[in-house]
Amino acid sequence: ADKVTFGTNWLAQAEHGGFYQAVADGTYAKYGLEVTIVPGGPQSNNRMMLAAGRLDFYMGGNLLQPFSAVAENIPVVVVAAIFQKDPQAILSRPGQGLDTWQDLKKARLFVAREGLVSYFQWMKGAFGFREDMTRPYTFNVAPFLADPQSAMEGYITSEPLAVEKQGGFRPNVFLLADYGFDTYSTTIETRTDVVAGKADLVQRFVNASIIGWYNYLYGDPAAANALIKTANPDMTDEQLAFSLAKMKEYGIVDSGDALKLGIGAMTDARIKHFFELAVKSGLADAGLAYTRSYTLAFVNKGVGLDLRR
Amino acid sequence: MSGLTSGASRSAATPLAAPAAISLIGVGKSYPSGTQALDGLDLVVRQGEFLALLGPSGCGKSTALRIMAGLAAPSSGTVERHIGAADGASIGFVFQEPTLMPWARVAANVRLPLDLAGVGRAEARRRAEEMIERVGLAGFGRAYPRELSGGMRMRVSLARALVTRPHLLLMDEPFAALDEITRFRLNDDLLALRAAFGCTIAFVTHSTYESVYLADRIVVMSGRPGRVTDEIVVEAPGPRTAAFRGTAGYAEQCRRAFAAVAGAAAASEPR
Amino acid sequence: MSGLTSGASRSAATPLAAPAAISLIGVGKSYPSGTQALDGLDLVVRQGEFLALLGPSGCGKSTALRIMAGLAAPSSGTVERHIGAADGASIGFVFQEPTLMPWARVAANVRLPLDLAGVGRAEARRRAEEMIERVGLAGFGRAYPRELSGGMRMRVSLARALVTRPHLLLMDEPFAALDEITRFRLNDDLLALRAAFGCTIAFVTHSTYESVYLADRIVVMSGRPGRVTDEIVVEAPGPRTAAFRGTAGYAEQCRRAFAAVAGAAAASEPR
Amino acid sequence: MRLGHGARILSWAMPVLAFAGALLAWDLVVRLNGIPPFILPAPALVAATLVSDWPILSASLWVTLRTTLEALVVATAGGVALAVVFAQSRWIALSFYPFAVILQVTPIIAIAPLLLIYLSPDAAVLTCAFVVAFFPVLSNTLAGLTSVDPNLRDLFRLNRASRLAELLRLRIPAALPSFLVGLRIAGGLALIGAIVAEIAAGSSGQGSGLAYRIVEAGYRLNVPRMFAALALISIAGVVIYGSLALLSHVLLRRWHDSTVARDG
Amino acid sequence: MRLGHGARILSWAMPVLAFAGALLAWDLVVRLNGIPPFILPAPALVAATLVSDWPILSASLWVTLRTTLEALVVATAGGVALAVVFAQSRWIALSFYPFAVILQVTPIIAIAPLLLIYLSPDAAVLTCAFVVAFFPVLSNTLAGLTSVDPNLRDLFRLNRASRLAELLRLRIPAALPSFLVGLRIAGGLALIGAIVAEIAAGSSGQGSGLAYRIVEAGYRLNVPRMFAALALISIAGVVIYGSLALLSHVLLRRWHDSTVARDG
Ligand SMILES: Nc1ncnc2c1ncn2[C@@H]1O[C@H](COP(=O)(O)OP(=O)(O)OP(=O)(O)O)[C@@H](O)[C@H]1O
Ligand SMILES: Nc1ncnc2c1ncn2[C@@H]1O[C@H](COP(=O)(O)OP(=O)(O)OP(=O)(O)O)[C@@H](O)[C@H]1O
Ligand SMILES: [Mg+2]
Ligand SMILES: [Mg+2]
Repeated sequence: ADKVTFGTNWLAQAEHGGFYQAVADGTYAKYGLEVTIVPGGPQSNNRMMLAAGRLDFYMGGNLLQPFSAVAENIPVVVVAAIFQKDPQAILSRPGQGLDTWQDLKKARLFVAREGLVSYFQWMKGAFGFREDMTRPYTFNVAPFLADPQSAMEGYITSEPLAVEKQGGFRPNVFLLADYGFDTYSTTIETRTDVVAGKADLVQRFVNASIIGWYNYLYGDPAAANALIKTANPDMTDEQLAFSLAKMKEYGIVDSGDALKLGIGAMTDARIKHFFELAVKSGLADAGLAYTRSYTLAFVNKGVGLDLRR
Repeated sequence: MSGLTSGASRSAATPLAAPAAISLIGVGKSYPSGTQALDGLDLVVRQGEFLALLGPSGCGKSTALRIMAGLAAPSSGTVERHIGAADGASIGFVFQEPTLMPWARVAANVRLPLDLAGVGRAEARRRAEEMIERVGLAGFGRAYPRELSGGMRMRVSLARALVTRPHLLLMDEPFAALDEITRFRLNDDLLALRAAFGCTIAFVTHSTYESVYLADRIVVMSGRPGRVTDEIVVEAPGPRTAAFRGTAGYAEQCRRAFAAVAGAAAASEPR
Repeated sequence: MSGLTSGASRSAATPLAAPAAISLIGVGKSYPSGTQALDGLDLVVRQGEFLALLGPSGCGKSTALRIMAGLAAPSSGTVERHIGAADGASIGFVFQEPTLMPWARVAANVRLPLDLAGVGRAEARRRAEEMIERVGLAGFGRAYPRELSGGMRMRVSLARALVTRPHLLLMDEPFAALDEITRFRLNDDLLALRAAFGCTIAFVTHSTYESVYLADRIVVMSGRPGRVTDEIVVEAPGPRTAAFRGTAGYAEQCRRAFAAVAGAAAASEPR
Repeated sequence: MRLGHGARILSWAMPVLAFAGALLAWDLVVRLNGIPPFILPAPALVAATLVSDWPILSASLWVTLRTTLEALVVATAGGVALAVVFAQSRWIALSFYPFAVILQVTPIIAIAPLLLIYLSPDAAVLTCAFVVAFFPVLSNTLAGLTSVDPNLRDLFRLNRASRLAELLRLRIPAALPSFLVGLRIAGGLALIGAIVAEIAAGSSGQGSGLAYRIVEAGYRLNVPRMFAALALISIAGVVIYGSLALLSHVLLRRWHDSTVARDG
Repeated sequence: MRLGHGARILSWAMPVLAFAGALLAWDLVVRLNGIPPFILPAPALVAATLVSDWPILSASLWVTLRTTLEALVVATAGGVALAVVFAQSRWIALSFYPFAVILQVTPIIAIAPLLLIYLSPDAAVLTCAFVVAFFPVLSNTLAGLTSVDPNLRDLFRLNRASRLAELLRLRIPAALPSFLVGLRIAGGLALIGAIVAEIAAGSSGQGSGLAYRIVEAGYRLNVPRMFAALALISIAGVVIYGSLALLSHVLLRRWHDSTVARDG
């Protein structure tokens, strides 16, 4: 079997479930792959490791970084997009006059540095949010809970549970995708030389991963969850269940184009639209050859559609 | 101090009858290292007296002086000090080493006790200047200690001790690093100062000549542990001037003092 | 050194005719602070000679000694040193301050030059022990410098300088902090050492008595800037023992030396 | 200082009292302001968590402590070695000290990714921790090495001491007090360095240290556990400092002014 | 040291040569290994970026420098004040030094959220930077304050100097050399502190500092700009250190062993 390393962008969690599923149920093995998942973390640098050739595949967060990669001549390309919607959301406390998207402009916003230089620029350009209202979010929810007049970023699949458990209230959740931030998320990236030289390997990895995701969403996720908990001992069953439920509820993985083309689907139109959004928000240059940031050669083949239940 | 107004010519009788300024009674001192520096030391410094401490190196003179000043506590015995705490900074102390503040110029070092006593700036500066000149360092007021020779440093230390015109002056070999000419001049200055202000002086010296020339009384110590082995009351017929050094009495008393020190040294030997 | 094998009784003539060990020719020295410490100093130390440097405090004796040792470079003039660099650590130097390593015990301080010269451990220990005893500090080998009195520290420094039995011995007021008894004993020790090993000695002292007792030749300096104002060749009829101190010649030469120093001091005054 | 029996008890009682007072103040602040445990847990809760989560926390503590000690050793050795090199000549110091300063001010988060590309995770962590902790050792040791009593230096020169002998017998002992101050600073910094390095360069997973616990607990809003981990770090810091202070005292006891007490 | 003309030129030439050599080595490593610019850009590229992005970078530099200087002032003042308090008595030092150690070892990322709750962002940033930088000042100053020549202390006691007078005229001048070593360490730490604090607690907006630039450039994979920002931090660190070293030299020039040169 071909040895393959896949770097994620966070600690093992349900949002990576399909990949673990493919490891756990032998899908990768069936496709002749021996996959090692390298979890990321708050300061992990798996993206650079991919560029440097230390990893074969990397799990990207959204499309902005691939655009940057083109701008910086980094030979990396997106080969599949597992999440049709970015789970990135803004959370606020209900009943504090922060109950609509427009209200959020009055709130103190806890945004991580990475968010500030990405989606927040879009919020700024498209809706008039201001940077001086932001505070750094260091993945600690306490400041948000302490300040009723604040809002914070979070993954829709994760933070709401923590807030509900600790703060004792169910937060308002504003999914950025619902307000126009239509990037793909949880992509599979690899280097151009891999695409050129080992197209077959890439295809096998993409296909097996897609199948893993179908099985994680619609089959029995227990084996994958067990693997996740081994990789991240602090992960709880409650959290795993919550995340899975939310992914289904919001159609994070299996919605839109994916319903027809299968999980992992990408379309030129969608990417073009997001690129124009990025240009308007100052996140990319209008002249950028953004089409070089992805390839549709490995997706939209309807792989695994039969597994949906 | 009242008994002492007649200048340099005074009989030795007065201070010997004067009340005690400091009494050490049965004082012992042992250091943490285990050395027994003093044991059963009885020593009285009378008011207005000029007392010399003689003794072999390491016999405990500095230790005794520090106890007198209250800088060290005795391990046993009692210390009585009858110097009015009322009259301000009245102890002048000359350490065996110059003990200057390396970051301060000579003038600032000498001025220190005045500054600490709250004397006005101009006044302090004037008095320090005068004292610096007195010890032969005119023109060195703006020098730093490390730019001075060993003897010059010691003179700065001396100037600092004298600048407050203290009532009690404790000096640990103040003149050891000086040439004889400077030494003689400072000896005379000290006598004049003492005559003018009637201060009480206890000082350590290794020169028997100096001790006889200056002191009313010489206490000879021997070491290991330090105790008093001899006491010489110096008889000076007239004023103590260079002429005194020429008298037969002076020579005779020097011989006596030397013999006493030699005896003390011999006593110290078989530790 | 060959001219010097007959022990303590030798005529003063031999060393005066001996070749120079160190010559300072027209040496000037000014410090960064601007002080002109020396100016046009001519001074020759002959091989096997015992030279005393006398002079008022601050006249540049220590500076001259440091230049002789090569520890300071003259600002002008030349220094010639004719001591074979071949024969190992052959300079012993006693600083005006004890200059001990505070972190090392007395024994280690004294042993230092031997250790640096690569002398074997046991041998070094033995010789240091012996020298410590020589300076009257038997039993203090394991003490730290700060547990010693001022005079004791100076004796450690002395022991350190002597322990290598150096061919050239430069000493800056080595006995100033010592009582007369110890001082006399060490004086005699020094004479004996010199007699036994024929070393060249230059030393600074403030005691004219001591200079006459010890030296073959006394150079008197005056200050600001430092220069040689007088030179006295000491005549000693017999061996230099306590008896020498009783002779009329001794007293007369002491007077002459004193007068020379007084003259130098007067010359230094109007800076 | 010779302490009487009473004074000796006091010397233990006072710190304990101060500590107890601090805990009490903390408790009161939490109680009176009604601060919820997810913002600032009360000390009793932290203590309880410390006990209940001990299996997890102790394992992490052990990981962090090992990194800390390794970092301290490496930082000390490196700092001293650099100081010795820099003390050799003004040229060397002038030429290469700037690089030491650059190393000191380089943000770990920025260089960690680079290190991770070229080093193993363990080596990267150690390098980061070293970068954080070495500078005070270097600075203080260098200051000590270059402030030697000039007369003693002359003495060594007169005795034709080799550079090595001068270093070993003169400069290093003279620098000891100053070095030890630097070491005491480095003790705490090594701990911080271990934590920062773990966050910036650490591989996550099984053998994760306290930093990981803190981030993870913070992420999951398990604030009591986060504070328990912080408490462990604090205790470790104080213990490390105390040990180094004791070492200092033992080494300098007999000859240095700061420790030799004067009676009076 | 009195330098001849040649030596004086050397004292400038050597550091410049060393620096040039380092740049060359960097360039060669990049060139020979064919390291792509998105991993490690060559120095020329970094310099070009520094020039081209100067408008953005200079604004950020200015923000970071302001925080750094504020942090340095606060850390120095705080460190010295604490040292003075601790020097007053053994009891105080024994009782409260542990808290200073705890403050030193507390990870900023852990306390920043707490600070953000109760402080304004500016105050939070300053607090974080202070926590990072104060300890070396405290440690070194305290060491200096407590290693005073015992005879000088006795002299002050004999002259019935008030505690204040003893502090101002004796302890503080005596502690100056040691304090200045601490200050030089704190200079770099204040810079690090400003950067860490900016990441952990800083408000954003137009006036964002170099830390933000680094994160941003990192996110955008604009590695040359990231290195340009790092270069600015390095230069700032060296300049700060140099200024503090110069200050040190000026203050101690005339009396301290480390700076008074011996001729010979
Ligand atoms: N700090 C100390 N710790 C331990 N022992 C000490 C200390 N100071 C002095 N001693 C010991 O106490 C004894 C007396 O010392 P002291 O300084 O009083 O002598 P001294 O008479 O002044 O000698 P000198 O004439 O040489 O100055 C000596 O044996 C010395 O070793
Ligand atoms: N490091 C220095 N910097 C500036 N001036 C100095 C320095 N050392 C000595 N001097 C000056 O040089 C002159 C001679 O000093 P030196 O130490 O040689 O005198 P000395 O004859 O040894 O005096 P003493 O008998 O007092 O020891 C003095 O005026 C002194 O102020
Ligand atoms: Mg003494
Ligand atoms: Mg001298």
